[in-house]
Amino acid sequence: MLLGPALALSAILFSIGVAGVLLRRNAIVLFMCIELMLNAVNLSFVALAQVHGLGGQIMVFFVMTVAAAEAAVGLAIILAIFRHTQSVDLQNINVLQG
Amino acid sequence: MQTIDLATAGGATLALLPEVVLTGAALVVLLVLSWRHTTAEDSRLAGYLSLGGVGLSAVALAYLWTADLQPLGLAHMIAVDTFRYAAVAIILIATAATILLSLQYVERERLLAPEYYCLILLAATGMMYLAGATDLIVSFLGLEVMSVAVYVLVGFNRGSVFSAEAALKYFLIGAFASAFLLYGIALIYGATGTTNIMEIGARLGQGNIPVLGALGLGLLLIGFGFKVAAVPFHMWAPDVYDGAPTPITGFMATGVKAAGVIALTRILFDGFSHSIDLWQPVVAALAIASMVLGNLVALSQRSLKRMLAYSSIAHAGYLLTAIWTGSSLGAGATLLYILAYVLTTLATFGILAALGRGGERDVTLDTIAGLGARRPWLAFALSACMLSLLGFPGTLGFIGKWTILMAIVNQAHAALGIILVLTSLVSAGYYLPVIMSMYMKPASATSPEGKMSGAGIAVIVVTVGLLLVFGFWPGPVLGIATNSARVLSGAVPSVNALVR
Amino acid sequence: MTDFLTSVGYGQWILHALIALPVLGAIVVLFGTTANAKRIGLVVAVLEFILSIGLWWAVDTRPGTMQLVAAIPWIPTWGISYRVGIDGISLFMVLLTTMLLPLCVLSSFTYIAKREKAYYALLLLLTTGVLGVFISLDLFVFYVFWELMLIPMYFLIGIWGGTNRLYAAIKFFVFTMAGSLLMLVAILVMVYRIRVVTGVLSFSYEHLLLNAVKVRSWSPWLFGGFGLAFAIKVPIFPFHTWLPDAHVEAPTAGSVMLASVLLKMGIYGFLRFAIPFFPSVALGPDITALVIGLALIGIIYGALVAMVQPDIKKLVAYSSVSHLGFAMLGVWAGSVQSVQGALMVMIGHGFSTGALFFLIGMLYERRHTREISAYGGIARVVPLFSVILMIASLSSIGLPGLNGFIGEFLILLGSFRNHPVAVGLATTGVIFAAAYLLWALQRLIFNRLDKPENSSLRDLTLREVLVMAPLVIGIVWLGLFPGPVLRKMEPATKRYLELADPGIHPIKLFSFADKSK
Amino acid sequence: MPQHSYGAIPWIGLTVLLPLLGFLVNGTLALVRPQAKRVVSLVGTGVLLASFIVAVLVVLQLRQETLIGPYTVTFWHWIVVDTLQIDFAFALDHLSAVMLLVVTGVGFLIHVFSVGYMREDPGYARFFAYLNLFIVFMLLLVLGSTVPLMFVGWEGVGLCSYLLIGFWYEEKANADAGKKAFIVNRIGDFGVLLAMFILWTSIHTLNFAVIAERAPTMLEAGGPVVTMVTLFLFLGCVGKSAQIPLYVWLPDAMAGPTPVSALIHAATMVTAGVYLVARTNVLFAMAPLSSTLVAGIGALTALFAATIGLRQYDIKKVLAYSTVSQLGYMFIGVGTGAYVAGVFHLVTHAFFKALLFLGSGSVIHAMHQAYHATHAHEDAQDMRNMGGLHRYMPWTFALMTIATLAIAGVPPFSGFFSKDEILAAAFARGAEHPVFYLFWGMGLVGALLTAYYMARLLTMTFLGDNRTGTAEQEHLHEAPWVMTAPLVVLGALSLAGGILNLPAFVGGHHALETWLDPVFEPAKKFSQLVMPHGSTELLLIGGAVVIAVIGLVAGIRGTLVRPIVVAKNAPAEMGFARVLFNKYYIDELYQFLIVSPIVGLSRLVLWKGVDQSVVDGFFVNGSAALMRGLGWLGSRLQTGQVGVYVILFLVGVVWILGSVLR
Repeated sequence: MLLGPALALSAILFSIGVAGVLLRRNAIVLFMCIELMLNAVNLSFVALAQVHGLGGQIMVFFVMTVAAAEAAVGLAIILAIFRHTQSVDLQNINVLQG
Repeated sequence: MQTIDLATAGGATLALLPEVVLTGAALVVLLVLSWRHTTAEDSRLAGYLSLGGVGLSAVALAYLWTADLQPLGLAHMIAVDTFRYAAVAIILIATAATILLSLQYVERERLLAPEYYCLILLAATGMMYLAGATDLIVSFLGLEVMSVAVYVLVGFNRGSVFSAEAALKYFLIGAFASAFLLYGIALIYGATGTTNIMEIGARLGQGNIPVLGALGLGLLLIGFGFKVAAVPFHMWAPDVYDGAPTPITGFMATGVKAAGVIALTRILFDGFSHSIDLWQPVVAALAIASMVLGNLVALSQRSLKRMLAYSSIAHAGYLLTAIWTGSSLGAGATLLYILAYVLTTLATFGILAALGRGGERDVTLDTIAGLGARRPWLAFALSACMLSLLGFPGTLGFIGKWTILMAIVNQAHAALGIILVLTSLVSAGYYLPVIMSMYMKPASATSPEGKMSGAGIAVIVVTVGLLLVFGFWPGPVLGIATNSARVLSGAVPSVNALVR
Repeated sequence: MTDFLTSVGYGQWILHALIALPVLGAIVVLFGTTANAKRIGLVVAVLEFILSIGLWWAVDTRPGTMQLVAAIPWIPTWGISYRVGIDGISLFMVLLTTMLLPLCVLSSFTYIAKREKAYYALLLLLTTGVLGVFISLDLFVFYVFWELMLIPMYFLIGIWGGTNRLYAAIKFFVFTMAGSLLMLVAILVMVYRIRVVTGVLSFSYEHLLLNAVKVRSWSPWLFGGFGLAFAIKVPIFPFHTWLPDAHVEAPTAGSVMLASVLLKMGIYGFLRFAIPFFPSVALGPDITALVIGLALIGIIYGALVAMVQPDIKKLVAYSSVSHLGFAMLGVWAGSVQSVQGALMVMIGHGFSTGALFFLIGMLYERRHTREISAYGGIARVVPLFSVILMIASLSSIGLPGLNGFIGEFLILLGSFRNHPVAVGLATTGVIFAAAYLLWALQRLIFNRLDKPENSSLRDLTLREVLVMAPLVIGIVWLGLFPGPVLRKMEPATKRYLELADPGIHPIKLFSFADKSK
Repeated sequence: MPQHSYGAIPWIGLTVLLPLLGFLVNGTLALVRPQAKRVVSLVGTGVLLASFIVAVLVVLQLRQETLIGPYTVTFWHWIVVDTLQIDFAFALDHLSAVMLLVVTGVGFLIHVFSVGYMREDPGYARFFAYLNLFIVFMLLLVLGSTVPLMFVGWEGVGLCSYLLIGFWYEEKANADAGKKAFIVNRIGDFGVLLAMFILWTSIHTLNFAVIAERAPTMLEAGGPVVTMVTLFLFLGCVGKSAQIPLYVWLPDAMAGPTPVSALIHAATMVTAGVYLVARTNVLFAMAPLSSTLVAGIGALTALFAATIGLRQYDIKKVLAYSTVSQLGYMFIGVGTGAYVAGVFHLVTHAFFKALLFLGSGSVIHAMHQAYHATHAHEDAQDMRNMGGLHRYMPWTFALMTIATLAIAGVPPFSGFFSKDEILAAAFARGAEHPVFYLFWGMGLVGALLTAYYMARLLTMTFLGDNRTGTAEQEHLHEAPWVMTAPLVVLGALSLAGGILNLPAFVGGHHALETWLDPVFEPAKKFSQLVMPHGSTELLLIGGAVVIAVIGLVAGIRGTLVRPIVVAKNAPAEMGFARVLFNKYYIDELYQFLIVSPIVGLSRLVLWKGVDQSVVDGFFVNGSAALMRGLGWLGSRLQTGQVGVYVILFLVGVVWILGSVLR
């Protein structure tokens, strides 16, 4: 069953994802960390599904599809910004400010 | 008073009629533009088609609203009540207006990809799901459908680096925030075993909320805090509003924010009505921060578009104070203020779109100097919008603020009301100079022509007209707002039998 | 006369007509041609005045209560109805407004060169806003008119003002709005508190007046909200700095309406709303001491600062601060004589300061400067102008026999019993008034005619004489025959005093100011 | 008060209405056709004559009545508020009858004189309009039945004196003098206002007759209230009748035309203070402290002004200080309780001082014409340029001599009788309060100095050799008859004025005393005054006469002993004489102590300091700048870096989760 440790693991994974988003400067890596966070949530869903029945399992499918859609659109956007700034380093993507 | 069984396919489609119609319209537009997607006429055709779709959806909504359907048993996935109908109506208004404004804008800015309109329709559908959902999963899906569509729409102007950067920022932080939201849903699912809002409310009824549930609620607030652009989750808003094409900025400021606020209201009022003492201080703090920071930073903005971005953060603050009350009058106030805010913002961005060129980032107070003399009616419309945003009597904005204040006062301590009033006084500091430069400053040589298409003029006339008409005779719209709000279970047993 | 009026059913429609006519007039002006904008404006203004004269006979002020009350439901869900009514106090404010409107329009004929249509339309809308404030009996309606009146004034100052008009316009707007927003919260809290106690949600004046006593525990805060809004409008000492800027920059008609009518809304607000609602706080020992102290400062400070102003319009603006300081002293002294004196000052000040601003406007039209030093010795060149300016100044100084004296005399006489020391200090204001006005007058029309431009000034034209004639007649008439006016307003004053008695144990806010009265 | 309607008395309103009509006619003429001199002079003087005739008729009618209270004519209810009821009503009693006659009589004579004096002046119509308006207000002051109505007249005459002093407003000095007069009067009026408020709060009436009735019963004699009222009333009198410390405006008021100085600043307006004290005699009688103060300030002013008069060279300045001094005597009179003596001196002073001023007017008029003829630019009013004019202006010289003898107090001239009674009263009062002996002494010394400076004036102007200049001499000639005729009448009155109130030892029966008895009867209850009789009276009279003669002789000899140098190259005054010439530097003192501090305070501290920088600068603009500053700070936070956004996002996350879990 291991509900406790599973939730703890997903929490750890989630925080790693957040830390990644916070520290890294590359847009793609940032996006990967976000995907990691989503998968951490999937883990917790699965863990909790043991207790509350199959609702959690079904939720994972929704999350998967959403993550896929997001990935497609996100990468397209990163590609678009790359065409303009020839770099994905978030430090120097700050034309809009003030 | 017909009853429909949500379990059956027929019942479900009937309940979801407006959304279904809109999705259908989106698919039809997609189909049509697969042949015709190069010339200006094609995009105009796509525009009119999508407009037709919105019209049909409105008809469906009208039917649903008048038919006054009652769901058999608990409404699992989507609410079938006037609160949702009102929300859908507002979303349809926003969508229609955005499409009408985009017709001219798209041609002028050479954004000749007709998928633009399809995305708008899809985003609108997502908003409807988000606003109407009684299940956290449906609201998450609605949120994501909307967000993905809007991410693309923000970056639609491939030619400008601003649009691309705005899209990127919006996408990154948006995805980041929805991850939090999802985690919240997971924890709440863990705490209560269900994702249906009404059941969550029932299950959390007895005793105080378990730790998982509290954490989940916190994460939910974070997710919606981002969507509503409340301070400290607002950092994306100014840049994204600034970079996006102006009609889309209008669409985001009105539709997206409206759907987010309504979803938050429903979840807090139905789901967490018993743990109000947990989320009320948080919402209050978010509201105060948004009002103060939004208004203050807007003071120092030179470009009109960026100023409106910060002012929309401030208005998110006003909406949050309405939600803070927790009473059904508060919910009514939220709905009314959203209507006022949506109408005014659409008109403002419509005028801004006409005045600017290439993303309107250069439209400042000096460029609109002397507009009062050259284009009296356009200047009058923008002045009316500014006064409505300021909450000046005679406009719907004032009625909205008056209702919010009534709701706050009902909670027996007016401190939040005084903060709201003082921050809106600060807002006079940046709304008035707009009126001032239009009427009281001489026209400069470079001031824009401000030519508007028929559709654009129609939007402005309708929205400003409604603003002023409802400003002087708020009776009907006020009645709808407060009655539809009473549908919510009403979190706080406050003396909210106020409204007859 | 009264039977003619009743036959016409005057009482029923007059109040609504007074509000609607200027709005219609404004619309007609907007859609007419620029050339005859001023003529339409004048016709509407004169019509409005003629209509309003009937009020003198129609309003039977003997009972002292509200007359010609009419109520139309507006927002039933919140218990708001468009209730209007008029009594002895507001009658004179309405008549003063409608009398000044035609004069303002007439005086702006040559003064305004650009955008006449908008100008006259705004002037008419301003009158609607002002009249609305004076006759509204529903706090929501009162608040809406109170704020609506801001827009026309804001544009009048902002578009047709002087060089520094933008700063003055936004300062005027934000100052007044700050006060009124706090009043908004106070209104809502009060209405809600009364609803909790009585179960009836209504914004009507009578209802709130009846039940205000039930919310005594909240009254210090509520009075603060109302009081601040009205104090800014009066203006009382610390909140007065918007007045000189607004006056200096506003066009003539704007200055006249601002000085003669808009300032009186502050005192009217105190008389109608702030004090009757919360007498125990308003007339308690410390608020009384505070207000009378500020009024005294206003009187002396206003006079002294006026003395050193290089700009004649700023001088008259500060003199208004001084005059209205008297009125505040009169209101808070709480005797029949002093309150009626305050009302007389409100009317008298309207005449004298209105006349002064018209004259300054005429001078400005000719020489385009308001610096006193730019003039000198023009009495020989423009004798008629100098005579009228002399009469207006003497009325403003409070020369007995003219209207200024009646008000100030009654205030000081009435206030002496309760506040002898305050009256002693306030009476010195009479000396300073003579000092600053006569000194300014001397530098304007007497002394050597040494500047060549002054020698070519032309005297008042017929139109300008027509503008000044009613005011001069009013100044002399009110000075010698104030009887009818005083009798007409006496019952309303008595009724106000019944409402405004602090009761047995007035609320003390701060413990240190507990000197027994 | 009984409402009698006998004979001519109800016509009293006409005396005020006629000059008002005169003012309106002349006023419109001044604006419309100022050069219609003939009509203006006809209307101006005619109206005064008619008013005088009506006044005489009214007084004759009044003589037959045995009045108990004043005879009241009510025109309309002026201010009516709840218990306060003030009517626009005239109250005629014996005192106001006397004042009525003096004002209209002397006024008429001065109007006739002005026809000649102001003939060439372009503002002729405006001058007569102001003069008529003055008479209206003066009569209002005298006839007003209530204190506020009297106050209308009180400030009205102040207004007219402001307009007339600054009549030639082209000169800044004249306009300044007018303004100074009005403001100093206003300081006095402050006192009258406060007195009214105290009266109203204590005895609920402002009607003179009712005050006289209620004061004895409702107010405690010698108590704080009655003392306060009388002191404030006296402050008003000090302002209006130019006593110390508010006398500074009268010498400057000489900037106005000479008829104005004669009418307003000698005969009528300045005596308003004395009239007020006489009118409210019951209050002053009930407040011995105030009466002593009145007499004290009167004595001090009499002496102080007389000293300044010694060293003045401008003929009108000398007469101005003489007026201030003589007013001091009147206040000694009313201060000691001898109200009749005060009023008697008021009347006689009106005659001979008007005569002196008009005489000096003729002299100045002649000097102007002489200088005008030879285009010399000399000061026509400086006595050092005159001398030996008796050869050219015999009539004026003769009449001026009569007036000088009258003012000096040489019997049988009117001045002797009135001034002597005052000094006698002061001496008699000395028995009760020794301080009055001091006042009597100061009065006596004052009389000596008066005789001296009047004689000095007479000799410098008329005797000795002429200093105007040989070329101008043939242009010096007597004034036209229209100016000299009023002088003659006034000369007769100065001569015969004494008969009005002949004392017993000369066989007279105090006519004025019996006439004014009913008015001052209420004061009798509180302060009885037994006049000296028998040997002490004769002694006093003898002493006064000797003083007068010594003063006159010393004055003449003193001025003729040293040759007088023409003004142009006169040496500067030295030593104490310089102090006197510069009037003890009082004006400079006031300017330094009061005027410039107030102006400086209000400009630097109040306007620039409090208003501009504190209230406006710090609070208003300061808070606006603060808001903009915070806004700018906020916008700096928006660096555009996604990293920063995420950091702030996480701050929000930590904070929300923290508050939710608590």
